[in-house]
Amino acid sequence: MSRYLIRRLGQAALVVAGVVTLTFVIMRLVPGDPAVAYAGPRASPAELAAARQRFGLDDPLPVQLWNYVRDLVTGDWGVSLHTRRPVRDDLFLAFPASLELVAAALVIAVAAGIPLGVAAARHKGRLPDLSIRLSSMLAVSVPVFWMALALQTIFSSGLGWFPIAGEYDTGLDQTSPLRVYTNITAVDALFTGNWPILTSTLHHLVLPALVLAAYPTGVIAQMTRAALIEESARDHARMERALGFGETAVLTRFALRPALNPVLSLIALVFAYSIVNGFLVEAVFNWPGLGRYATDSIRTLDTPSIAGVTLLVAALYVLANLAVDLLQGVIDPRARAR
Amino acid sequence: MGNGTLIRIRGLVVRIGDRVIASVPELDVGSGECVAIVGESGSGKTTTLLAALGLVGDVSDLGVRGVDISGEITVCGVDVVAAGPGELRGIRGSRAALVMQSPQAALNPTMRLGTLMRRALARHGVKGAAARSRAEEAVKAVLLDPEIMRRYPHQVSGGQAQRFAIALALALGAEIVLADEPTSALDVTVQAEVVAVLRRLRDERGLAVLLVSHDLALVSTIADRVLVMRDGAVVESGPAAELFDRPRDAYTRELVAAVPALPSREEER
Amino acid sequence: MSVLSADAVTLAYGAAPVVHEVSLAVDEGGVGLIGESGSGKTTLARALLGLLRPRSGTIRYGSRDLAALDRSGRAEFRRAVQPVFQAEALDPRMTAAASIGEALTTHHRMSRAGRRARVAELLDGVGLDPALAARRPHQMSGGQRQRVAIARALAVEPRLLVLDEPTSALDVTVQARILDLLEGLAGGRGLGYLLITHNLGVVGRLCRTSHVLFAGRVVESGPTRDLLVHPAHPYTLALRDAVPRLGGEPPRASGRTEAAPAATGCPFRLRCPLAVDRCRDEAPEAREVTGRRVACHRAEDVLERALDASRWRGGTGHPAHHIQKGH
Amino acid sequence: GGGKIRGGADGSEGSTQPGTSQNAQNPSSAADATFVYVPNLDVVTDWDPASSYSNEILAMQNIYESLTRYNPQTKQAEPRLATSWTSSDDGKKWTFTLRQGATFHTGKPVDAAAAKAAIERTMKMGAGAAYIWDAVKKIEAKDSSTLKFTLKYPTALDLVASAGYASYVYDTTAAGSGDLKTWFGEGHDAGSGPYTIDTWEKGKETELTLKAFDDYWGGWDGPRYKKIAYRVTPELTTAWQLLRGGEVTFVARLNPQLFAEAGGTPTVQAAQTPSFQNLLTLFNTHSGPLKDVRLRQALQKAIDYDGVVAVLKGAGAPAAGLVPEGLLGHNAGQTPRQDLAGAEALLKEAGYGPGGKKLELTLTYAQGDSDQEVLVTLLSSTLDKLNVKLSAKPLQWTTQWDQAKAKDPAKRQDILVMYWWPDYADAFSWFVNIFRSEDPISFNLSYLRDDAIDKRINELPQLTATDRDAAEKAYAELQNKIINERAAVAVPYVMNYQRAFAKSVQGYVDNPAYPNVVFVHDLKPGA
Amino acid sequence: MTAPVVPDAAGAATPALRRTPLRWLVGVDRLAVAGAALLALIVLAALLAPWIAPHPEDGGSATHPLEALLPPSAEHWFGTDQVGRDVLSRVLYGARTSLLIAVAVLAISGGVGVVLGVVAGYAGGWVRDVIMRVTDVFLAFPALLLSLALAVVLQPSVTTVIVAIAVTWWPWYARLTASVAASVATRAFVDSARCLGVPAPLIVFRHVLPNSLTPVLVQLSLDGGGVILTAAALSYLGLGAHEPTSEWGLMVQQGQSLFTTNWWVVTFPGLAILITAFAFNVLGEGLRARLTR
Ligand SMILES: Nc1ncnc2c1ncn2[C@@H]1O[C@H](COP(=O)(O)OP(=O)(O)OP(=O)(O)O)[C@@H](O)[C@H]1O
Ligand SMILES: Nc1ncnc2c1ncn2[C@@H]1O[C@H](COP(=O)(O)OP(=O)(O)OP(=O)(O)O)[C@@H](O)[C@H]1O
Ligand SMILES: [Mg+2]
Ligand SMILES: [Mg+2]
Repeated sequence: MSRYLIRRLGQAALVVAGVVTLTFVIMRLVPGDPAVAYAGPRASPAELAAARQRFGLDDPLPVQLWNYVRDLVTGDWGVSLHTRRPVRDDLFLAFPASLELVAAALVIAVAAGIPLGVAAARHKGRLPDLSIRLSSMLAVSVPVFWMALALQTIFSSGLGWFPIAGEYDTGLDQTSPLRVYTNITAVDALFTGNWPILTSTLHHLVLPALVLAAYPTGVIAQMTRAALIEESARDHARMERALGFGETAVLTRFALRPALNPVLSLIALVFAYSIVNGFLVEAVFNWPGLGRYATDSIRTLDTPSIAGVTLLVAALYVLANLAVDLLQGVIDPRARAR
Repeated sequence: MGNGTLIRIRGLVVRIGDRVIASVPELDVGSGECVAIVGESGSGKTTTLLAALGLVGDVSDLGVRGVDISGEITVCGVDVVAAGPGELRGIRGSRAALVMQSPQAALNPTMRLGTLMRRALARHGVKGAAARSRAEEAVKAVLLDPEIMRRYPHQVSGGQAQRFAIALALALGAEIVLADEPTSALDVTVQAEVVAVLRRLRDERGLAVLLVSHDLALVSTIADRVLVMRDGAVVESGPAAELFDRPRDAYTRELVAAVPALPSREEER
Repeated sequence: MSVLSADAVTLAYGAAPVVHEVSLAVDEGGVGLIGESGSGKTTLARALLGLLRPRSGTIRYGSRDLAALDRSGRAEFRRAVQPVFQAEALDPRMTAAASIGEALTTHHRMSRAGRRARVAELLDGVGLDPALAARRPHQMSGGQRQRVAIARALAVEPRLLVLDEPTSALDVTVQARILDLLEGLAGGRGLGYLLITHNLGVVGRLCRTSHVLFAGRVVESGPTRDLLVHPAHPYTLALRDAVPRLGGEPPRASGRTEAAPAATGCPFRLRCPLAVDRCRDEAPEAREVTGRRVACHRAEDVLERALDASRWRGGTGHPAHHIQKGH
Repeated sequence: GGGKIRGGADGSEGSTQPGTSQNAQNPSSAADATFVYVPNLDVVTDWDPASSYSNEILAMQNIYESLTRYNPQTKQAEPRLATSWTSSDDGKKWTFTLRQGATFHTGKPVDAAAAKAAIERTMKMGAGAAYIWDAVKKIEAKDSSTLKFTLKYPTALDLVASAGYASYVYDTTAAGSGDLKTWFGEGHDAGSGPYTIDTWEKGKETELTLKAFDDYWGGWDGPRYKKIAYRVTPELTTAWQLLRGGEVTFVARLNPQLFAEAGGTPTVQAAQTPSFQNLLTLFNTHSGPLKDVRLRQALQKAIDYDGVVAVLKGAGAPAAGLVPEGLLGHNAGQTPRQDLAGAEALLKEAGYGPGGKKLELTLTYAQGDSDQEVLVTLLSSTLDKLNVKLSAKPLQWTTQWDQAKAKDPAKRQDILVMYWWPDYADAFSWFVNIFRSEDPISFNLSYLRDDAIDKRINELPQLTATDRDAAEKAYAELQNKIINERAAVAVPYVMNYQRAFAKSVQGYVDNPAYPNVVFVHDLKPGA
Repeated sequence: MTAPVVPDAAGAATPALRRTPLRWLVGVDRLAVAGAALLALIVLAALLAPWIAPHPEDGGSATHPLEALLPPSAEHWFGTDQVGRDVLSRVLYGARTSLLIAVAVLAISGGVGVVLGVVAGYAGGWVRDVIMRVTDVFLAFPALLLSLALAVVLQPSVTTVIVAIAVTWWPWYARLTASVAASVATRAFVDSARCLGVPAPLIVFRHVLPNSLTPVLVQLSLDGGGVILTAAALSYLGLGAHEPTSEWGLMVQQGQSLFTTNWWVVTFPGLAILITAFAFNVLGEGLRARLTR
């Protein structure tokens, strides 16, 4: 197990190194001189030269790459051209809110997707199955930005059930200021017992999280169903039936666990995907997450920030996969034996 | 139906669509008896066996629809064809148990053997200390170390897995084991051990066995009666000794003849 | 000189060797390789076919090292040695004609018509209707598939076949027919073959000499008949005794069959009823015992037991009659 | 322990504990006295008043003050920190008299020495818009309220001093012995305006809040907004829904449709004002097919000016010449019209047009700008009919600019679409930046090179400083030369600001010299 | 595709189902048929756009500034957009762009991925390691983000969208193919071909590739929807198609701030994306159910 873990970690490190290199290459390919962008439109040649110096643009490429890696490792993720602050600080501010949203969406997706998948598998070939399959395919097919607009217009503007936008009532900053530890508002509010902010945040979370949950719910339901059906067609399921267990018991008490393996890998993938997909949702609901930062960075060709966001998401992907691998070991003893 | 008759089949016909995949005019298994079904691949052996447990056409059969079963199947006094799912579940495991061909694949990979045993016992109303002692006893009866219950399927050998499946049947108090080629995935030496366990349980506890196999030689050593199937139909049936000594059907003859023989000292002389 | 031989070949997939220093040779006529599942039979076969490089030792084609063959030597070897596998030897997407055709055209140019004629000829040679040429594997029965695979192997006119459990997936009656076919071919063409199986009856019928593999080691080798009638290695003995015989006694269980091969000393000792302290301390070297090579410290005692047992057992071997040829 | 209070201005613990915070004395009225402004971009990138040159102007103009402020109605600068000023006849000496009783948020009084120090620091740093002071040779603090400037060349320094950027007067000693720039960067301010920074949290939805500076010289009599919050909302629709829902006070930017809806919503007022920002369609006069002036003129005639304005539905107003209304040099009556027949004739003359050679042109414009997109869409549709193929590429500004400045003229575009607006309220900005010969190219993206034009441009500052009528004439003449004779540019429209704000806001006037700025102290919160 | 020897059992319905009118919908391959039919309809609409669009010129560069933002009517079923174009016509023309993007991306990424994957799967060893690590890197890159970055580098256009998405998409196929091919490579018929002396490239493309293709085909059809959605998202972020190209994502982006005032501008292209992605998904699911048994 530990050998496996070490090898797995080594692989992850290799992937991260690759991502860093690729990011670096893309950064260098982006048109527009970052020095010019940084120094501003009316910069003198001397200022430009200083900026070039600052970004090390005059060094040979391998040296630049090496410096870049060294800086990354020492925690210097560069300075954003558009916010003019260290990218790492920017990310630390923006990312927790995104994480909050994505986590909420995934919780919804898992809580809804798995039972739906089970229900579909249980009624395979019958009406409930068909309707679950079709609706999960719809959920997977809906353009997220479009759905966000529609839900916002209907439920917030129209019916007034949910707030239109934002993370919590901004007035609460005055009446019950939040003590910040993790920067994840809901978590901080929960642990400091700040109920007004907590309830407000949860209320604000509902719509964006639902929108963002649509895709993962759909794929998780589909995958759960497929894996369960496959699993319930295996020999061991026949054995369980022959032991007197009913169909529902076979599915939920026996087949579900081995079937969860592919679902788990899927969740890791969907997690990374949802962070980026969330950018579009964040824009509509004005969620103060990574999305605005990323789109602003792209709009302004802010290469250090783009690279920062990319690296962060890639690192999360790698981490999520690592976590899933370990989790799979917990769920499936065969994986542990590897 | 005699008291000792555990399985009684009359005029069973299983169809998928318009195709008859198994048709068995008559089959009885009494307690303490070993009845074997032999025949070529696809001849309907497994189908017959599963039909007895009402398991043909269930979800496990890769998308099978339109399975049609007619005839009469009575297992441990329950009319399988007419029975509702609840009634069927009542006999499965606790009275008639299944042992399948692929040893490890028949056990849930994510579950310790002991967990499976515990759940199965709980399903049939045996819990707590009683369950534990029953499990231990059954496992010992098939010559396994009770320690095995802490293992996962991939941590046990094929023969152990098969014996554990038999132990499950014992613990649940099954009177008959329906075994679908229980040893064909095993090496001969291991096969001998599983067969020995089955024989011993039959002798000591009167456990009945309905055995599906394509190994004629194996069948000839343990079965009391044999059914030979081909293309979904029974071509010959009768007491084992008689059938092997004087096969009446051409196909049975061919089967018997095809058994490769080991050279022996007698020949050498 | 043997057509194909292995000399102290060790094979491995990962770190731990799967096959240890095995030596054997295949000439004209049949050689059997027997062993339980996982003992390394297929691995060895793959090495002999040049599909797997030995970790140490050499595999020779004639007198030449397989690893050192040049291009033309390799082509020659490819034509001379052909496999027949247990199952799926045919590409599921190709018709029988295409599969056999591939074998025909890989080494020679051939006209379309010539190829068609040769395919028909080959199919006929294995007792199949040439009309089968247009079928894909899933449209054929297992026996037909195996015959097509044999025809394909024969298409390059090899000197030697490596048969890895060629009949284990088949029904007994079909198996008998295929074995007949192979026997006929070997006799008729002077083909050599290495027959891998766990079915003792099959080697008994087709092979003059046999090797018994246990945990990647040849534990006993010699004339098949001797091996099966009075084994000198306890594993061979256990194997023989575990085989059910038609109408005979139930096979005897030896106990402890699930024990993994021992890492030190004699690998079989944990399952061996005759094991003594020496077996634990010292790995047995192969040695000559009454006309065969055995790797067992107590070969003589085993031999005695085997003779005893078979006398006592008095099994009835059915002679192989009633076997029809063809389809 | 640990953690940090969200809303703590300097991030230090406990500075805004509930109960001790400044708004706690009157929590019930706190809400209605807060002016919630909705910008669509992050507000602050640079807190240093010397170098600030970006969106933080929204806040800066409420925190800092300059010597003068521009009044678009009178087209003149009016008093702010300076109460009056004079200039010499040659326009090279300027004397400002400072207001008495103004103090910085640091407590220090605003006097001539402080103003001198601030402006000198800004000039010395030379960042952002500091170039506006380029003409200044020397600053002297004659006494505590008299500030005297000596210039290298004549300039309308009262206008310069009203600039939105780089004109601020601030306390250069605010950081004590520390580094001032760093101190600013931490979210401190040293202005003299009505508001001071309360909380600032980058990346949060409500990025910034300002609170009243009690000692503001303008005083706090009557109902006034005591707080300003900036709530960043990129999506127009979202912003509008927030406003309609009463959650915010002021939305800086709406689209015409939402603006129309705002006009019909009783709880909301809508205001539309022409800006100082116009769209320029710059033609490549130097290379490519458009070297031929006839083609450039044909393009000018091909633009569907009315169509564009119609589609913009109020977001853009017809332009008349290069200088928007409200600035000296505006030339009413020069409104261009589409003239397809004329365009066709000119194309024919040059050998193109229907039946002639196909003319292929490249155009670049700003990605994501729907107004520019409208112009481009309509233009390419019209040109299609004239047998002109326009390949239009939306690009990020830096990319577009890079390409336009390419050393190799062949790599440059034929048409470049961009906005222009002045850093201070002076039409000179268009001419000196865009149409005066340049080498290397910076903003002269029509690549116009004309000595006569250069000469006239160079005369403009002095004329503006000394003889406004002559300046007016010079501007008219120059625009005629650039637009009609040389056809270097077409001006399809001037942007209109379309704002919406709560009905309760009283006294709102848009000042296009300070784009998107709301001078909150001037407003009254109504019922 | 391969048909099992066993007559297909899926076609027959259980007694319970035989009676329900839902039966035709329920069978697994009916789903594939439904998806294919829906997709065919969309393809047809795309191909016939110049003939069936009520205002074909609006699909191209025409504009009618004075007819901007008319609500749906008999003349304009889907209303008109900001510059007065018929939304229905543009939606129909947009189908061309979206399908072109989908097909091109799937062809490129499928082609590259399958070839690399099959090579990796067959060769194993370090070749596989290298290829797989490279795919890992690309997989770790958030697809939308990498596309975004590339779209920035390459400047927005339909071609850019295709390249950018294809760059992020191929590793999926490479991975999938590699794992399938690795298992195919261990199958006896491959060994048997090697023993015949068939050269490695021929083995790969004659035997391994065809036998590894089924799951890839399923994945490809499932991904059609994803590509269309990603392309729409790229255009939505201003990095994809641009005026005057008719593209659904671009139309949604341009119309998004009109959602509350002129709903039709954004609703119809949004629905078009939804329906097309849905059709791909239904087809893929149907194929998966049918082929991966
Ligand atoms: N799920 C199924 N769908 C379609 N046909 C089936 C299915 N299961 C079994 N059959 C068919 O029913 C017939 C009998 O199958 P069965 O499994 O009972 O044979 P068997 O005698 O057990 O064969 P084997 O020795 O290969 O296990 C075969 O022709 C088989 O193809
Ligand atoms: N590709 C492989 N990679 C790693 N280990 C393998 C591989 N193939 C086989 N082995 C291992 O090598 C050992 C010998 O396998 P091999 O297939 O040669 O046995 P065999 O005698 O042919 O068995 P069987 O009778 O089951 O076919 C086994 O322990 C097996 O697990
Ligand atoms: Mg069977
Ligand atoms: Mg093998």
